[in-house]
Amino acid sequence: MTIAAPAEPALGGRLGAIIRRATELYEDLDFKSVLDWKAKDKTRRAIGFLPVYVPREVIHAAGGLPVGIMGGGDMTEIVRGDSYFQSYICHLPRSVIELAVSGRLDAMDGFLFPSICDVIRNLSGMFKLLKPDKYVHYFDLPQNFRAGLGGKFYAHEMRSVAQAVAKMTGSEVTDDRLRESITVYNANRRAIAALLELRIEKPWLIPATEYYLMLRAGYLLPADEHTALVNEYTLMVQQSNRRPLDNIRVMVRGAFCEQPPLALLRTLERAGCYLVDDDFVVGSRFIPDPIKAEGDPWEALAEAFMQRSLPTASVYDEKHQKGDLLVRRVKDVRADGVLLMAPSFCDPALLDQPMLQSALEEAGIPFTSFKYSEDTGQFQVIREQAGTFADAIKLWGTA
Amino acid sequence: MDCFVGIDLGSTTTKAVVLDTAGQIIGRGITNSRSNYDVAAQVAKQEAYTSARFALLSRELNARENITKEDREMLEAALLAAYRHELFLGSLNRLENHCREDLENLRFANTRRELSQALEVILQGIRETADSIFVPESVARSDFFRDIAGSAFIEAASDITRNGGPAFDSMVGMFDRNIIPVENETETRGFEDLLMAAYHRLPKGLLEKDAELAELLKRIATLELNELRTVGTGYGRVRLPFPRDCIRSEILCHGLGAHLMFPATATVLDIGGQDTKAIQVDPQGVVTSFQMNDRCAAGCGRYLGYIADEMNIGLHELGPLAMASKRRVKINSTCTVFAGAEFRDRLAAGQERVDIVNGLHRAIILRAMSLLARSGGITNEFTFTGGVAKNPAAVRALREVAEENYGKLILNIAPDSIYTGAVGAGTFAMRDIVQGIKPGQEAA
Amino acid sequence: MTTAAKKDASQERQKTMIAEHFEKLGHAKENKQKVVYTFVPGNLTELLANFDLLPVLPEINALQSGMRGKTGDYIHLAEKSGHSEDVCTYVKADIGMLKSGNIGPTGEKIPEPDLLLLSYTGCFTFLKWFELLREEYDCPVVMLHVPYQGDGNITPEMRQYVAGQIREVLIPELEKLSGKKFDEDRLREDLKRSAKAEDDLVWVLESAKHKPSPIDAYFGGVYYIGPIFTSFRGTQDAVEYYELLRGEIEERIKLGLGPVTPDGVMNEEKYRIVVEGPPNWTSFREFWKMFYDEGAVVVASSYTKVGGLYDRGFRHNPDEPIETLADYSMGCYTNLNLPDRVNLLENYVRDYDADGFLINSVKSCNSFSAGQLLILRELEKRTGRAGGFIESDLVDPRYFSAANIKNRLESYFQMIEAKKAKG
Amino acid sequence: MTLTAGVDVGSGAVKVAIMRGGGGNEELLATCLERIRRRNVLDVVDESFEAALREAGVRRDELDYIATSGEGDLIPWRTGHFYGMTTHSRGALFIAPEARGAIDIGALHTRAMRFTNEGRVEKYQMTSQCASGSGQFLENIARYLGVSIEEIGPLSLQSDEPEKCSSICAVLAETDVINMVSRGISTPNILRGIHNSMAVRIAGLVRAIKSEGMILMTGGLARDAGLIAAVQEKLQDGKSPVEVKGHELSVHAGAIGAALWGAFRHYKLHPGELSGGGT
Ligand SMILES: Nc1ncnc2c1ncn2[C@@H]1O[C@H](COP(=O)(O)OP(=O)(O)O)[C@@H](O)[C@H]1O
Ligand SMILES: Nc1ncnc2c1ncn2[C@@H]1O[C@H](COP(=O)(O)OP(=O)(O)O)[C@@H](O)[C@H]1O
Ligand code: SF4
Ligand code: SF4
Ligand code: SF4
Repeated sequence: MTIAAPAEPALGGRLGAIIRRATELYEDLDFKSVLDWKAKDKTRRAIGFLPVYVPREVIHAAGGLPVGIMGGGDMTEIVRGDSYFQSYICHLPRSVIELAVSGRLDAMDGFLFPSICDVIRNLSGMFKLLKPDKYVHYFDLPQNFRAGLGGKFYAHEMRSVAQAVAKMTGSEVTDDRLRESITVYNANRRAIAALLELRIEKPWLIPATEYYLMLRAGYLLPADEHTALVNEYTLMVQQSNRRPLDNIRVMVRGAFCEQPPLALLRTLERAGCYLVDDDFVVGSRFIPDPIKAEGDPWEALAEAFMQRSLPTASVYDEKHQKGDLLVRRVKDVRADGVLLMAPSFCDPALLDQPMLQSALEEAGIPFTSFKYSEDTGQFQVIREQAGTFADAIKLWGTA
Repeated sequence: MDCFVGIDLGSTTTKAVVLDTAGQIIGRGITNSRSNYDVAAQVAKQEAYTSARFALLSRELNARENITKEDREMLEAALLAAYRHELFLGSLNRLENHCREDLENLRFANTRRELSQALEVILQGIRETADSIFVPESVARSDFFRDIAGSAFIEAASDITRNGGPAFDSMVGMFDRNIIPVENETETRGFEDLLMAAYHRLPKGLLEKDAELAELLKRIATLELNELRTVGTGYGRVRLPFPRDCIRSEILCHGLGAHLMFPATATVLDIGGQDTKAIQVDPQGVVTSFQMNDRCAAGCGRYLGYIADEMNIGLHELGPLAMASKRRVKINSTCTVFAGAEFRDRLAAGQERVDIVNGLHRAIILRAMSLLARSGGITNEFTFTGGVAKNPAAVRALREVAEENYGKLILNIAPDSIYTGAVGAGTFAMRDIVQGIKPGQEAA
Repeated sequence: MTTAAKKDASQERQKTMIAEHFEKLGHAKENKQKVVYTFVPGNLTELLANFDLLPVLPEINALQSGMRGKTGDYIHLAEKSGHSEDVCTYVKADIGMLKSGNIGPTGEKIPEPDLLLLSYTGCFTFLKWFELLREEYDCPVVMLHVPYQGDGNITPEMRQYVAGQIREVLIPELEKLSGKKFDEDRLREDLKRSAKAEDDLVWVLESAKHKPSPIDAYFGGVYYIGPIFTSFRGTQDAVEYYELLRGEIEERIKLGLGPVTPDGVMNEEKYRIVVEGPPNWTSFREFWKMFYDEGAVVVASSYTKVGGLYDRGFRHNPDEPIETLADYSMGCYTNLNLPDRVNLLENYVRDYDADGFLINSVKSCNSFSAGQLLILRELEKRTGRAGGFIESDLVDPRYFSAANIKNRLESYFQMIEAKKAKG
Repeated sequence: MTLTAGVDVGSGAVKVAIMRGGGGNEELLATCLERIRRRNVLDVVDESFEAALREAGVRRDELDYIATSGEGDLIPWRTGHFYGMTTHSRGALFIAPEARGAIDIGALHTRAMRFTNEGRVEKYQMTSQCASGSGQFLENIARYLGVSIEEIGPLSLQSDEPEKCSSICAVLAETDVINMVSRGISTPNILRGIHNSMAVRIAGLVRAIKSEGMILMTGGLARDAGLIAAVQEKLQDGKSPVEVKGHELSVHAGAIGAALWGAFRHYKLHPGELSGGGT
């Protein structure tokens, strides 16, 4: 009964303006904001990247704008995309192809496909065939985490991207420039961390949709602009008169790639759940803490990825700790339970689930799981499921 | 006169056409498919013959000079309405009989009196509805007895319950049970009887316009139509009571039918009740590739049927309603069964009826687009067939989406588009005879 | 249909080899032999042999379970224990098999692993697969990250990275596990034998250029690739098997014979096709029959290259023992990017003078399937020959709809006919 | 002594239950079921609510808590809302105290849940975006066969040779059924065939939640003895030690559960009343 949610009353004032701005960015699948940014200077180049993570610092240092391509959400009509993918493949790549063949990705001068799964990997090859005149690169992240092996390989991958982007923009990536970029993104990390911190403390101040929109804005705006936006938002919501509801606190896992539609987030909240932590747009805070801005910046980025990034299903869990990390995180954010939600047909997320489930079971943490896709339109089942989950915790308590 | 018949036994409706020896359509008949395919085929064929005879009648009337064009048209329309009225009342009588028989059942011992009184009131209501529907100037909500009688039935029953009568369910259940046998019987009166009965329904004033009308009608009614061959196709084709060589695959028939109607056709989209087909044909009308939905009936014509049911309006009214919308709501799920629920949800969310309905039409077209894309895209000229092609809002959405994605196109829609498969089948029948292909040589 | 009764000598030989291997596995624990689980694409058989470790390939177990009709139940078991309907059925078949006692194809129990060697070529699901097995077995996992040929080549950095992992991570781990020192000379010897067998395999696969083709390079092909793709590479057994096989095929060419099918030698070669994608195992015979009944021979396939693209020139090179292992693991078909897959298939269509190409898209495997519709379109465009598309699954019997596939195949063959008629 | 009402608004019907008491000592005063059949839902809710009050001999203003369930959160005069699986579990436990699981098959959805002896939901599973094998589906089939829904169960039980029904889609299955009819398959065999194919999916849900012991069928289809028999059989096949039962009151489980949780919340919000009320 999804949409039965009456549209939230439009907010006035500065807060309303910020949310409207973020919403516009989110809904702009023609990437007009990127075109506007490029129009200001002929040398500007935009590099689109797919989920989950690329070191945006490197693109930034070369004077490029890293732009997250997160699929078409529930706003794209799939006309030709279905002719590229069989019915048993997740939804994200078909909307990305739809955007590509309809010219809506023309704002991008290049594309990076991080190693996350076979679908995105093969999508990189499809782009090579469909966009022969654009820079298309499969960005291989290491699964070996020794500095001398994976670290070296990764540094080389990053350098190759830096060179390619520099060739387009004409500005070389020097170590100094890269360190500067790291600093810029560290400020962004702090802004997002502060927002997340506030959300954990007072989730009623930050509806899931707004939090989500803030993160997504970071995939379109230049980093410092985004940092300012987030900081202002964080300030404004604290001054709002939003009051807590009798909701439970839940954590979401599994939604790191294909993104849920906004209406789904709204449905979860309406069903009585505050989302106090999630892995939506997780690449935007994949390395939560600031990265070292001194010394060899390439090594610093590599070290951060290999040792301090958030766990996802597409990175090898060398230390066999994903269960422990999950349980610890639940405790840290004081979640009453976990929603394991995964995109339909997503091998990494769905194959991860049994392992996460047994960790939660062992720790006595309630959880429930369901599948979605970016264009899910029927939320009745999800609402019932999340609602029942919330009821159980509300009626019987856990803490 | 000699003729050929093509029958398309669809999952929702059964269509029949009568072709003359030149391959021109002279009659069309449609009925809803049902559990008994033989009956469905028979009814459709009967209707097609009826319409053929009406066409002949019209031809003859046209040739007359003793009557003005205006009067002639009025006469024709009134006669047709009266004929349909007769058919309807025939079915209604049968429905009544079945209901009464049903009420004899022991389990109604306690409620029989109440229900039987209610039935009286309901039938009266339906008769009145019929009186208002079967006049020349009225636009029928549906062609089918089930639909017309059903919605009048439900309306009357819910009034009765509201006024303290028997439970709504018990009455509707009676309809559900007894409509089936009614649909599986055919009218017992022949064309001539029906036509004459219709004749006697006409107002005196109208009859006086043409003194020899009765005689003309007799002649038309008894004219011999010599059926040389019938070919069947469609979903239910394997169950058709025909020899194997008189059956062709529905894909071939749709391709050929579309090609005959529009010889420059390259891509055909057919949206029927439970299936959607995307077909590519070459300049000779031969199918080169196709895609069909399987396993899931989401986004087919039945979906619109459920929505119309949900809104308690006729299928015919759905398209025009959507056309009134300037905005549309984006709808992603097109599961037929959920359609009603989704509709209610969105209404509850405060979205406008017309906008939702508009969105639903768009959703159907988008689903069809994936099939089209998989079959090889859309190439000019593009022909849209099947029952849904009758729906103006679906056509509008199709035109928009197709042009947005494949550029400017010629979009063909024939008034006869629902008969495309039947025309293809009829043409195969004609070719078999005319080109001397002996039965069995060209299997389906 | 005369030669049906007698099995070819090579086939008998292969059967014996497999039986012996499982026999060894069956007694591994009592013989104190250590067992390593690893995957087919990019496998390091010669390296494992260097430490006298016994390899187990879970994919092979899954496919053999599929052929024996066991996977329906296995998959059911896995789904019951929380696995999604949507994911790779090889994984689920393996997990189900584990939960049902891990009985191998010869009826012997497959020993538990002493090490999971996660050599990671061309598929992300491998990663999850061994993470899942790690939950079940208390044993170490070693990851060999094999970078993908995203840009269509193997760069020196990629080579260094993989060779570095073999030297600095794998070899020490394997030494620790086996208690044996790495013996480079022995490795060179084994690699020499690998290369020898590879020569013969290539000759066999390329024999399909003859008309009529003496082999079926897909259905028959999966038997021919068996030894070299699995635990036998580098052994004398493998060398001899391929000599034997080559001899038999030379004989068939001389006699102008077509491929051997389960129903005997195929008589008339009506259609020559190239196939992309793995076959279905649960109805393997039935599937094959749909081809040979219509006179269709597969002259080249990509599936027979998942364990190495030898026909494009790669040979294990004893002079660079570690680097050659690295190159091998990066060079398998599954590690090629999409444009290179298209190129390869296009060349196959031309080199083998095929009438068309067919894609068997399997629901399980994103690694193969994602992008296949574009491959189809590109190939149609480039070659102008008839393209076909069918859908099934590797080992999930629920997704093999015989009527549907047969229907599509028949119309596909008719399409070839029509294209041929047009000239 | 508290008086509470539960209103379960489904997609096919509205169910109302009026209850007295709480804290383990509850009494069901009245139930009412009204099918929606294209009418305005809120009208149907009003109608059935009034009818239930009349039957219970209770005035609206005497109620301490009006709890809704299902799609009932649209009702403006509710006190609180509980979700379907919460209420069906509680209702099932009330109806059959030995039950530890419930299968609820409504007009559009099917769900299975497992709960404790206090009615606390432990695990649950629902079918997703597809309405195959739901009540609506069976209703359509019945319509095609010309039998009333009440007759489905008894007819299905008479089957001697169930027909295999392959279609998973509720709409396409209608066509399958037409085919079966014209092939001369008897109505009981068609119905049992459909029951069997539904039962496979239902059994899948039950296995997924690992329910054991006695399971109560709730929702509208719990009246369908043929379906119950089919599910029972399928679960036996799977060697799960379960027993499936239906009950007179099953269709009201959601409403009853809602009323009970309403009482529970009422005492939580107004502690002391329970002892003061004197049972
Ligand atoms: N007059 C009409 N206006 C709008 N839609 C119509 C009309 N007549 C039929 N339809 C649509 O066509 C569908 C039936 O199409 P049809 O081609 O007869 O199906 P089939 O061939 O599967 O029996 C119906 O479900 C309905 O949605
Ligand atoms: N005696 C019966 N036998 C079989 N099905 C029945 C019977 N009575 C009601 N039903 C079915 O139950 C469904 C309604 O169940 P219900 O639990 O009220 O659903 P919902 O909560 O979704 O409205 C209807 O679809 C109807 O087909
Ligand atoms: S949703 Fe999952 S399978 Fe699909 S592209 Fe993303 S990670 Fe890959
Ligand atoms: S996804 Fe494909 S390559 Fe990967 S394990 Fe499964 S079947 Fe093998
Ligand atoms: S019930 Fe709905 S979603 Fe399911 S198969 Fe049928 S139309 Fe499709």
